Amino acid sequence: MIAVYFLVGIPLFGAILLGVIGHKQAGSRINLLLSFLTMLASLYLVFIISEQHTLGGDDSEFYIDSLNVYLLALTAVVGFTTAFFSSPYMLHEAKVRNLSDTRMRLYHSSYQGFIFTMLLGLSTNNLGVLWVSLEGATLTTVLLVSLYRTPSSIEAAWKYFILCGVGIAQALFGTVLLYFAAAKVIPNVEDSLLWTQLFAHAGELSPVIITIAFVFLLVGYGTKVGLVPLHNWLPDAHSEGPTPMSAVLSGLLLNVALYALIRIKMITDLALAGEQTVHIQNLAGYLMMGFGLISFTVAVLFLHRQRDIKRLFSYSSIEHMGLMTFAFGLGTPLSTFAGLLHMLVHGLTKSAIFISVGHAAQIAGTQSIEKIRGLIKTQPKVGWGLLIGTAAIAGFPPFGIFTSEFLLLSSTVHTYPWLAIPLLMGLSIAFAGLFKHIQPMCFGEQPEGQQPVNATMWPVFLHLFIVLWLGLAIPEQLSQWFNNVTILITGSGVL
Amino acid sequence: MVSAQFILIALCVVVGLLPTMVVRLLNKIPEQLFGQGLSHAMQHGWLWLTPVSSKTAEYSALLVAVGLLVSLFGWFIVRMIMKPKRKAGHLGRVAAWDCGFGPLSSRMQYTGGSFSMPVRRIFAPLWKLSTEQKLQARNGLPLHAHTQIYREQSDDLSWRIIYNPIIAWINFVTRNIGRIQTGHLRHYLAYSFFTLIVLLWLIS
Amino acid sequence: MNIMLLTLSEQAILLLAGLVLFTSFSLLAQPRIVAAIRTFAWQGLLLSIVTVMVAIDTGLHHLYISALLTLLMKAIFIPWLLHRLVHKMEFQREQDILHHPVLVLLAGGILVIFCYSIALPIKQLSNSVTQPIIALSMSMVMLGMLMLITRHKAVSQVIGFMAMENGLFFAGVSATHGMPMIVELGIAFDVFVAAIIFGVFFFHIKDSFDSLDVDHLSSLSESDS
Amino acid sequence: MIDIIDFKGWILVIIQTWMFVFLAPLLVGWLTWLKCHLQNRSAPSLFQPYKNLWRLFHKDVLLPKHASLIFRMTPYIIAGVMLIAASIIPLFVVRMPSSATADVIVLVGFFALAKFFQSLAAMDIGTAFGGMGASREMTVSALAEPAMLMAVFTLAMVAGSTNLSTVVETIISQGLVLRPSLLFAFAGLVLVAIAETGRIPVDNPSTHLELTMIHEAMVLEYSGRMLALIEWSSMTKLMVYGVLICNVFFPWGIAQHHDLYSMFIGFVAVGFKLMLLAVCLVVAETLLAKMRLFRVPIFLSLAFTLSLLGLLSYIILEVG
Repeated sequence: MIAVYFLVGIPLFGAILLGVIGHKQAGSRINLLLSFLTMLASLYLVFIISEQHTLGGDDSEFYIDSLNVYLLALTAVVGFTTAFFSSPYMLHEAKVRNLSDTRMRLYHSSYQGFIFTMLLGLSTNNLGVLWVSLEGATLTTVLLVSLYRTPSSIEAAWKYFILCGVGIAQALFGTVLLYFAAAKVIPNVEDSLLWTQLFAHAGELSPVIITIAFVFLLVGYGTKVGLVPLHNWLPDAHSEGPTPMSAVLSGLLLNVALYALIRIKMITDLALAGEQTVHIQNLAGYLMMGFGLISFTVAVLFLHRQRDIKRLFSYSSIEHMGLMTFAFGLGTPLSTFAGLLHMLVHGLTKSAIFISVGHAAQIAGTQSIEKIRGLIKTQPKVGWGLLIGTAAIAGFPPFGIFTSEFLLLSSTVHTYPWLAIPLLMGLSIAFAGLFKHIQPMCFGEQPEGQQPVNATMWPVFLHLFIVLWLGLAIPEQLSQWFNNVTILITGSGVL
Repeated sequence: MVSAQFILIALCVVVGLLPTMVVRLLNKIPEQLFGQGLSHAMQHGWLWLTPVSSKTAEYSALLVAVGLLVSLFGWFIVRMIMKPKRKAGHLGRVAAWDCGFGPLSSRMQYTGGSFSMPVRRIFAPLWKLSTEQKLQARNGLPLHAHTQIYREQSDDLSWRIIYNPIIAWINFVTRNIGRIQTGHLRHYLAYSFFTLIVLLWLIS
Repeated sequence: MNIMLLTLSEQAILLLAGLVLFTSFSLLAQPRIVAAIRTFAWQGLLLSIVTVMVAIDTGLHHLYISALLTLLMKAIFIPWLLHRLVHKMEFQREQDILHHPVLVLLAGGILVIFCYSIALPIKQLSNSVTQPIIALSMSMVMLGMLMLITRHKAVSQVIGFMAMENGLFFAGVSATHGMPMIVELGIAFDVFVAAIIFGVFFFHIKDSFDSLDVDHLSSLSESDS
Repeated sequence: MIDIIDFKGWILVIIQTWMFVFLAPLLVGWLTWLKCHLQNRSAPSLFQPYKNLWRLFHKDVLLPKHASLIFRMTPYIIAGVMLIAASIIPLFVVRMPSSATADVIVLVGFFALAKFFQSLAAMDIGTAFGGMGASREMTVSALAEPAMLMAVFTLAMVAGSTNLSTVVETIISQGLVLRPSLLFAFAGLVLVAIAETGRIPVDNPSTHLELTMIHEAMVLEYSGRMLALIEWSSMTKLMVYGVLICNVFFPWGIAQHHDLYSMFIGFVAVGFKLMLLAVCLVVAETLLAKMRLFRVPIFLSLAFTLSLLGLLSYIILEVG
C-alpha cells in the first residue's frame, strides 16, 4: 500500500513544490527527478502486484488489480519519458515564444498536477474520487493549453474547458445516480461508491437507474475519451497546447477516461444481466460499439483533410480510441484482450509520435503540414522517428498495434462479420490518410536554411522498441494480467 | 554487394527445402493467437510436409531436390555414353540464324514490351489498350518509308473503375464531414446535448 | 404519489425544489448579465436551504457541512467573483440577447417533461420524494446545457455551467442524502478551482478578442465555407 | 504414408521411370504412323523417332555466338525435370514411394520450371525468333495453367487427395461412377494437354513456318545432343500427359500390388489405353486446322470453363 501512497504522493508533492519555487532551469530538473521517482514507485507497484495480484479493495480507498496496474505503469513511464523530452523542448519554446518564468512555473507545476490526477484516478477505488480526478485533469491541463496566450490557443482552451466541464458534469450526474442505486443495496452507505463494493453487489442494483446512469456516464466520460460527436475539443486542445502536453493527453488521459468507462461497463453489464432480452442485457456493449464505430469512421475521414500536423495525430487518437471503445463494447474475450493491448501500445506509440512531431515542428518553425519538408535530410533522427512511429500507428506489422488490431478484427469476424468490412475499410483509409501527409514531410526536399534542433529522441525509440517488442512477443506477466482482466470483464479468458 | 543477395537467395532455398522446420518455428504464432496451429504439418517427421493429413497431400521438398539431382546426373551419364568422337569442350560457335537478312543487332532483340505483347493483346479490353502506328515516308510514298512510329497506351481500368471513384467518394465525404467541426462552441455543446437526449430516448 | 401523504418537511423540500427549477427557467430567459448573476446567487441560496431541510429531515450531520459549503461557494463566492469581473471589465450594461426567447422557454418546458418521463420508472422503486427530485435535477442539468447552447457571452455560459453543477448538487443532496464526504469535498474543490480558472479566462478572452462574445471564438474551424 | 526405405519400391520406380522415358518416342512414332495412314501418306517406321534421337546424339553441337551458360544448361535441366515428373506418375503400378514425395500440384510446378528455363534459354541468344517463341509459350502457359490447376482441384476434391497414387486408387475403388465433374475435368485436361504439348490446333510440332511456330521457335538454335535432349523431353511430356489422362480418368487395369502378374496386366492396359488415346488425338489433328495465336485464348478459356464447371458440378451436383 505504501507504494500506492508514494505513487500518488510524489506528483502531488511535486505539483505543490514546483508551484511554490519555480526557477526555469531547476524547475525542469526537479520535474524530471520527480517523474523518475514516480516511475520507480510504479515499477515497485508492478513488482508487488505481480506477486500478490491485487492490492486494497473491499472498503479501502485504493484498489490495484490487473486492469489498472499496467495503466499505472504506462502513465508513470510515459510521464517520465515525456518529462525528459520536455526539458530541452520547453527551453527552446521559452526562447522562441518568449515565455515568462511564471508561465514556466505554471507549466511544470501543472505537469506534475496532471500526472497526479491521472495516477489518482487510476488507483482509486472510489468512483467519486475517480470523477474528481478526471475533472482535476481537465483543470490542470486547461491553463497549459492556453500557455502560449495566442488567440487560437485561448479559444482552444476555452472550448476544452467548457466541453469537458459539461461532459464531466454529466458524468457526475451519472455517478450520483449510481450512488443512489447503490445506497439501497450496500450495507454501509459510506462505501456505496467503492468500485469493489459496487462490483460485488452489482447484480442487485436497480437496472432502470443503472441504465440511465450509464448513459450519463458514457456521454460524460465519452467526452473525455474523445468519442464522436463529443470529440470537438480534442483536436483543438491537442494542436494549440505545448507538445509534451499533447503527448500525455493523447497517450494517457484518454486511456484514463476509457478506463473509467470500462469499470462502469463492468458494473452495468452485471446489473443488466437479469433482464429478459439480449438487447437490454448487452445495452452497454451496443452503445459503446456504436460510439466506437462512429468515432472510428469519422476520425478516419477527418485524417484526410488536415493541414496541421498535431491535429492530424489528434484525429488519429480519436480513431484509435474509437477502435478500443468498439473492442470493449464487443465484449468477447478476444476483443477485450485486444482492447487492453491496444490501450498500452497506442499510449506508447502516440506519445512517441507527439514527441517527434514536437521536434519536427521546431525544425520547421510551424505546425503546418505543407511547410514541414525534408525532415530526414535535415535531422534524420527526427524524420525516421516520425516515419516509424506513423508506420506503427497505422498498424503495420510487426508493431504491437498490428497485433491488437488483428485480434480485434478476427474477433469481429467471429461475432459480427459484416462489421469487419467498415473496420477494414477504415483502417486502409487511415493508412492512406496518414501516409499522404507524412511521406512528403519526411522525404521531401528540405527548405532553404532549415536547421536541426536540440532533440532528445531516445524516448521515441524506447517507446517504439517496446511497441515492436509487444508486437513480436507479449511478456508472460502482461498477458497473464490481460487474461485476468478479460476473465473479470467477460467471464472467460483467452489463454 | 552482390553477396548480400546470394545470402538471401540461399536462405530462400533452405526455407524451400526444409519447410517443416520453418512451419514449426512459425507455428507458435497461430498457436498463441488462436490456440491451434498447423500441428498436422509435421506429424510425419521433418522430411514430410503434410498440411492436412498424409492421405490428402504430402510433399517432401528435400526428396524432390534429391530426385532432381539424380535425374540430372542420369542425363549426364547418357551424354557421356553417346558422346561423339571429338573431344568435349571444343564446341563450335556460329552466328545465330538471321533469316538471311544480314547480321543480327541488339535492336532486334525482344524487349519487355514485345515479350508481353501477346498477353497484352489478349487482355486488351481490360487495359483499354490502344496502339497507334504511323509510317513517315518521303514524298508520301509508302515504299520510301524512313521512320516508323509505334505508340502504345494502356489505361488501368481497375484504377478508373475502382480506385478513382473511391478516392472521389472519400474526398467528397471528407470535404463534407469537415462541416461538423464548425469552430462554434455552441454547436459542439448542442451535439453533446442532443446525443444525451437521443440516448435517453433510446433507453426509455 | 400524493403530496398529502408526505410529511411537512418533505412538502417543504418539494416546494423549494419547484422554486429552484423556477430559477433555472429564469436564468434561461434572463438577458441581462448582472441580473443573471443575481438569479444564480438566489439559486445557490435556495439550494443550501434545501440541504438544511434535508439535513433536518434525515438527521444526517454531514449535510450541514454541505449546506455551508454550498452557501459559501454557490451563493456568495462565485456570484461575488462574477460580479467583480463584470465590474472590472465594465460589462454591467451588457445584455446577452436571446433570439427566440419563447422558443427557448418552450424547449425548456419540453425538456422537463422529457426528463420526467425518463425518470418515471424510478417511481416504482421509491416511495419517497426522490423520483420527482431526480426528474427535477435532471431537468436542471438539461436546462443548464440549453442555456450554454443558446447564449453567446462567455459570462452567461459560465453561469449556465454553474447552474448545471447546481442541478447535480441538488440531485446529490436531495435524492441520495449527500455523497461520501471525501467526494463532496473533492467536488467543492474542483468547482472552486474551476471558478478561478473561469475568471482567468475572461481576461484572456477579453485581451485577445476584445469582447466576451464566444461567437468570435471560431477560428479553429474545419468547414470549407 | 509410404516407407521411404522401401528398397523394392525404389527399384520399381527406377524401372518405371526409364520405361516411361524410353517408351515416349514410341508413342510419338505411333502417332506419326497413324497420322500418315489416315492422311493417305506413306508412313515412316514406328521407330523413326529413336533413329532421329540416335542421330542427333551423335552430331556435333553448334552454339550460337552469344549463348551463355543458361543456354547450355537448359537441355539438361528440362530433361531432368521431365524425368522426375515421369517418376511421380503411376504408369502401370500405384503406391510407389516416389509418388509420396510430390503431388499433382508439384507436377504442375515441374512443368512450369521446365518452361521457365526453356523460355530463358530462348531469350538468351538474343534473336527475335527466340523472344517470339518464349513470349508465345509464356502466353499460352499463363492461360493454360489456371485451367490445369482447376482440373487438378476437381480431381483432388473427388478423391479427397492431391496425391496421384491415392487419386487413382480412390477412383478404382469407387468403381464405375458417372461423375459429371470428372467428365468436365477430363475434357478440360485434354484441352490443356493439347495446348501444353504443342499439338494441333494450338501449335504444329512439324512446322517451321516462322509466323506460326511456338515451341519450335524456342529450340531453333539448338543442335546435336542438346536438341536431342529437348526433343526427347517434349516426347516425354506428351507421354506424361497421356498417361496422366489415361490413368487418372480410366485407371482400370493398373496394378495395385507389386507382383509380376498384375504389373504385366497393368502394362498391357496402359499401352492399350495410350494407343486408343493416340487414335483420338490423330483424328482430331487431322480434322482440325491450326488456329491463329489470338484464337488460342478462346480455346484455353474453354478449357478453363470446362474445368471450372467440373469443380462446380462436383460441389453442386455431387456433394450439395
